[in-house]
Amino acid sequence: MARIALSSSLAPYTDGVLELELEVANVRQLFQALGERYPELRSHLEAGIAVAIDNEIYQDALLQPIDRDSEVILITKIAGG
Amino acid sequence: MRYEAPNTLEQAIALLSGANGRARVLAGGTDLLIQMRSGRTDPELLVDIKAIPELTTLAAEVGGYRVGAAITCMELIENAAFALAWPGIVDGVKYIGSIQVKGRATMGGNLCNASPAADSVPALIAAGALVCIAGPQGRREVPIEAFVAGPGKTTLAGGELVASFLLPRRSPRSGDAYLRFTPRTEMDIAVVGAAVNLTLDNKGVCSHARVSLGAVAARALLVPEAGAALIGTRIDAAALAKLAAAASAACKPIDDKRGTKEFRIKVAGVMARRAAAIAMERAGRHS
Amino acid sequence: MARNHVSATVNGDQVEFLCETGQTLLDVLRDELRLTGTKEGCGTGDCGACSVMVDGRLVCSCLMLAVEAEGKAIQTIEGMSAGEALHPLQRKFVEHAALQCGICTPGILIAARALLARNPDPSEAEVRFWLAGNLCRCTGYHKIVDAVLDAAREMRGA
Amino acid sequence: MSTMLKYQEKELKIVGTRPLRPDGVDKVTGRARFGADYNLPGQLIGKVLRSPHAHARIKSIDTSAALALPGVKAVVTREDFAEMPDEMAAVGELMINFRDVTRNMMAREKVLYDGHPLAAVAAVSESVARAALALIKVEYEILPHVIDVVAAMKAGAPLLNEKQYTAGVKPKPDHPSNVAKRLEYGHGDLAAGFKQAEVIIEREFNTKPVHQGYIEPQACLASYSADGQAELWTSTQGHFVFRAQCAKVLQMEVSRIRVTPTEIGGGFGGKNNIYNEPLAIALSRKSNRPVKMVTTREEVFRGTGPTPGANVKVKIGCTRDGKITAAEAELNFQAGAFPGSPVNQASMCAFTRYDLANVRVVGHDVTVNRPKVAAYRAPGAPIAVFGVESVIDEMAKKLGMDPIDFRLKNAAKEGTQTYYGPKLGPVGYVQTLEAARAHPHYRAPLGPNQGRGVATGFWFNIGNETTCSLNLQEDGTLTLMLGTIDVAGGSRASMAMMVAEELGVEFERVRPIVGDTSSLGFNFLTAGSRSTFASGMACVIAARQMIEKLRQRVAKIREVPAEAVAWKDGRAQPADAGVAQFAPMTLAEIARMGGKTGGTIAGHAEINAQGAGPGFGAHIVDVEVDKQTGAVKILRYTVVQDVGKAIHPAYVEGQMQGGAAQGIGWALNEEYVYGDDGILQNPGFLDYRIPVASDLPRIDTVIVEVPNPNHPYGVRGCGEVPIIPPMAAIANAIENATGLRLREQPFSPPRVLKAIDDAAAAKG
Repeated sequence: MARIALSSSLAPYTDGVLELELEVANVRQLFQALGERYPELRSHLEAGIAVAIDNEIYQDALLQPIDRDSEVILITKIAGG
Repeated sequence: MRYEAPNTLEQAIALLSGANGRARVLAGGTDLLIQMRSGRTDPELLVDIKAIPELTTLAAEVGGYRVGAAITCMELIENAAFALAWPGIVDGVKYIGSIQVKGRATMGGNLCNASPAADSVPALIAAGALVCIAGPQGRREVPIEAFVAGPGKTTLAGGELVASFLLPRRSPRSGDAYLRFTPRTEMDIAVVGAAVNLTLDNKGVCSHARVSLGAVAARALLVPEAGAALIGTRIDAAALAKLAAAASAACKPIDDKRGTKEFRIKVAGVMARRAAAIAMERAGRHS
Repeated sequence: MARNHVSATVNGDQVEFLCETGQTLLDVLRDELRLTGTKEGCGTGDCGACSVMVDGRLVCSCLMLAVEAEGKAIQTIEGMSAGEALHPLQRKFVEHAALQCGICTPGILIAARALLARNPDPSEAEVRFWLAGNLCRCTGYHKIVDAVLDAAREMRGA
Repeated sequence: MSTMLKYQEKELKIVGTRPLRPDGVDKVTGRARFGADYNLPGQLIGKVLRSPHAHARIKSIDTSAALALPGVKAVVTREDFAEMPDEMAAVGELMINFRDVTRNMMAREKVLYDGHPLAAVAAVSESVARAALALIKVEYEILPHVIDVVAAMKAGAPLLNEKQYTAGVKPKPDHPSNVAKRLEYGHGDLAAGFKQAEVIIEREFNTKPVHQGYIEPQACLASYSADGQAELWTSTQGHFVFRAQCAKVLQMEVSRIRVTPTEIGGGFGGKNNIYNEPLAIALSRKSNRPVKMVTTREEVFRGTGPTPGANVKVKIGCTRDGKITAAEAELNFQAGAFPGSPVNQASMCAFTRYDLANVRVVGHDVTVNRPKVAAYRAPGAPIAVFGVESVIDEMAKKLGMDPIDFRLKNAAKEGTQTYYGPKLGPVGYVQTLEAARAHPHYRAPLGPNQGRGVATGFWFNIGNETTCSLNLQEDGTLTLMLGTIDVAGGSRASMAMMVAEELGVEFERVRPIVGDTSSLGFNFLTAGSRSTFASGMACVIAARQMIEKLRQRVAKIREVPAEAVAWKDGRAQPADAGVAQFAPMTLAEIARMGGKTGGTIAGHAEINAQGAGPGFGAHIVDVEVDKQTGAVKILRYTVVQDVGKAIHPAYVEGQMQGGAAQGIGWALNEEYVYGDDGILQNPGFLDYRIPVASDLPRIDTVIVEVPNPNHPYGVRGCGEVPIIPPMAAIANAIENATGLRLREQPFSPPRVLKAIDDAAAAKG
């Protein structure tokens, strides 16, 4: 079960839940599981969220594997100028 | 839109009067072209005066100088004798736009654009210059401080144009200076401009002084009280303080995107005082 | 709309063109004579990207009518190198990385050459005040000034 | 697959040196072609009609007289563009609401800012096009407007979009608001943190909108042919993103538009967005002729996207010995006519330079009657950091601590838990601060009315999608087709340097160019300081793929096992004495035989680069304040920055100097000035004052290199960090010189003089 943490900017879409554990093997499964549990989060997930897996940031990396004991943090995507 | 480049004053005057107000004089063009591009003016005829010899001549006359209205700023700056006689006027000319703009811009154009912040006008006022005008009714001369009517308006009648400036003879121990305040060191429009022209007697006492301010009213101002503050003094700190106060008191500025009223009033005094110090130092060196 | 006939020389070549009275020299250089090295950054004489030489005088070509070029000798960036041999300023600008995007570079090179023609040994302040009419947003001017001073040294054999 | 190539320390021959960039000669001879330098036979000139009002409903647009004018070939208005749903769509690797994009490009119900496009014409000449604009009759119903961000947030402020409810707020508000979104970041217990604090400072700051100020106005040339194919030449920071957005608003298939990027005359984020491009394509489609559209400088100021003006509140608490116990900020950012200010990035990097247990940052994205903001070099960060680094400077002074020591005591390091999500990897903030403290500038003596200021900056840097192709030519030289736009003019050289290093050949044998959208797969914008990191990684992958193919080919030619062939010093040679020996082969020899031994050899990369390493910067600035006029003069400036690895040091220095110069302009004189009528008063380079050469001193640079482990050469993005510290550093220097703390940007002479006079009056 990977430990999932959400940045506080996503709290409004998860009724304030910011930490949970999920049985997921990659980022895509993570988004599906979160989308089912928190429908309001769904529109933000696929294109608007970056994922930090054991402190390495992955943007748009749906197939990136998530290990059993990984620590995963969801953050909003970063763009630049 | 037609373009004509006459090589005599008479032809130019005929062209201007025959266009019933729909013609504009083209000298350097560095203000006129910007106004045409932004649609603020849409002339039917441009009369280019640069081919008229009288307008591009700089000559000593009656001990003073007659400066053609269509001489470019760079030509004036590069004229060593003129810069020695009137360093303050050259200060003002040096502030106009960039080197590139000064390669085309003229004192005649700077004056006729009638911007309250024109950089060459305050020093000409302090110098006591006369504007020599030619038109259908012949020639006339006007003290420069009376030439501009208000922002964008001159006192030229139909068909008239500015032919030259007449500068009086310089008595010994005279010096003039012009300073302006702008946020940037170059490429700016004066938020405040101050010109001082003064003469010292052989004991170092100020015998003659004229002070003019730019960008603090609807047109460049001659400020008699400021000049009076210097006359009869050795231009010490007290005299300079009185000068600064008189300068600030004369301001009738507006708030605009370049500065606030309070700022212009305060800085006018500072610029006038600093310009007076430079003019005095130059007068001391000018035997 | 009657058009004016103008003949002039550009970079040593005789040219003739027709132009509307309102057309600027910059418009004609770029749109009629296809010399696109001179750039428009503002159209109001505030940025210097359109700098050219007219009869040896440094000017903004956006603030001069094309019709005023009659009989004049005009020099643009395209005429600054002689065949393959770059002008020392052009070489030094590349060597010193004195340009990034390059839109302001033609105007600055023309202005810098005009400076060195009248003052072969300028101080840093003299370079900076002479080039104040040429805006650059990428470099912060540091390497531009270094390149001009270095070219000046080479040109006067210092 | 997401890609991350690890850093390996090795002896370098080319990376780190200063070769001459391959595109330099074209730029110094005037041959380089920018947006406005492209022409096609039979082209028309396109011009845009823009709103003269800040806020008005469009009741009618009558273009009949314009269309009837001889020489006018086409006119477009809102009718010519499809309505787009009000939802976020992922297009070109960005989250965008195309309801807003299509309205910003051409107004529909309302005009929302002075300069908002509402029609465009294509005619045989510019003068005819201008005359046609004057014949378009528009009926407006003028509405009250609002521009100041605080005023726009108040209840009862004029609403730009009656259907906009603040997102990110639970429960959903019951009335519409100009606040498009609220967001919040943070961790720890803020109240407890402030209770622990012995010193608390709370301040408010305001900044004005500023523009990127690129010297080349936007320009494009479009040619749509009756078979539904379109070609577009445009000055852009991302031709693939422009293609994706144009295809979306014009409802065309992506592959039917081919975008060729021209040389770009500066962008800084301002050329991430489409403006005239779809209008030019639509006009070309209607007229069946190419259409060229070049914006004027006035249009650039009125119609493109400057930064937000903002209101920033910062509150920090610390112990007597300088340990920060709590930090809080509220960032209220103007978004302009449509939502989308960079308040998100600003919130994420406001405090990220410090290791803080208790943090909260709240951000509001607020629509106002101003052009929709666009990115500007580390978007939003300089504004947030102006507030935070000013309060930190005030705090250090109150404790009597050296400003750099105070920052070192709280500095973020490897393992620091950020308040927006992950822990930081290896970063160089401490090394950067120590390099600044050790610099002679930091201890140089100061004269009267002079002061020194310090401030620091952090930026994430990003990776994103990148593709490139490396082809071996018959004579053994190489062409490198890049997909990322070379905005600052140094990335083509840097890419070629990394390829040359990998292949062991001279730099001059690799010819880099930027390909058009039909030559490569999708590439993201050049933004987020990503190109040298992401495109560099792609080039290294392509080079290593080529080396692999070269080894296989030589093994076949020399009839030895592949394991026997090693690639060293630009040649295939026996791996060591223990393998089958063979005569080495150079690139040229292999290339000559390529055709006969299976075909030419190329290396490719199609990646989504991960592992971008954050950059840190520390700036030192000396100012002199003229107390009689309020003028602030920059005397000396030093930029210290961790760039991971400087591939080409001269171009890295150029980024540091250029970013600092833009920051200085932002601090001292740059601002959008609006009248009470909502009309922009200074749309030009005369009254919008960017620094000129004589305004600035030399800008000295110190490059710190703490390698980014997720890049083969350790590269961190370096383009955006340098613009972040200057505003705060100059405010701190002015305080050091005069004792006056300025919290309203810009620090223009009228503002500084008023502060001096008010302080003197207060002393009585």
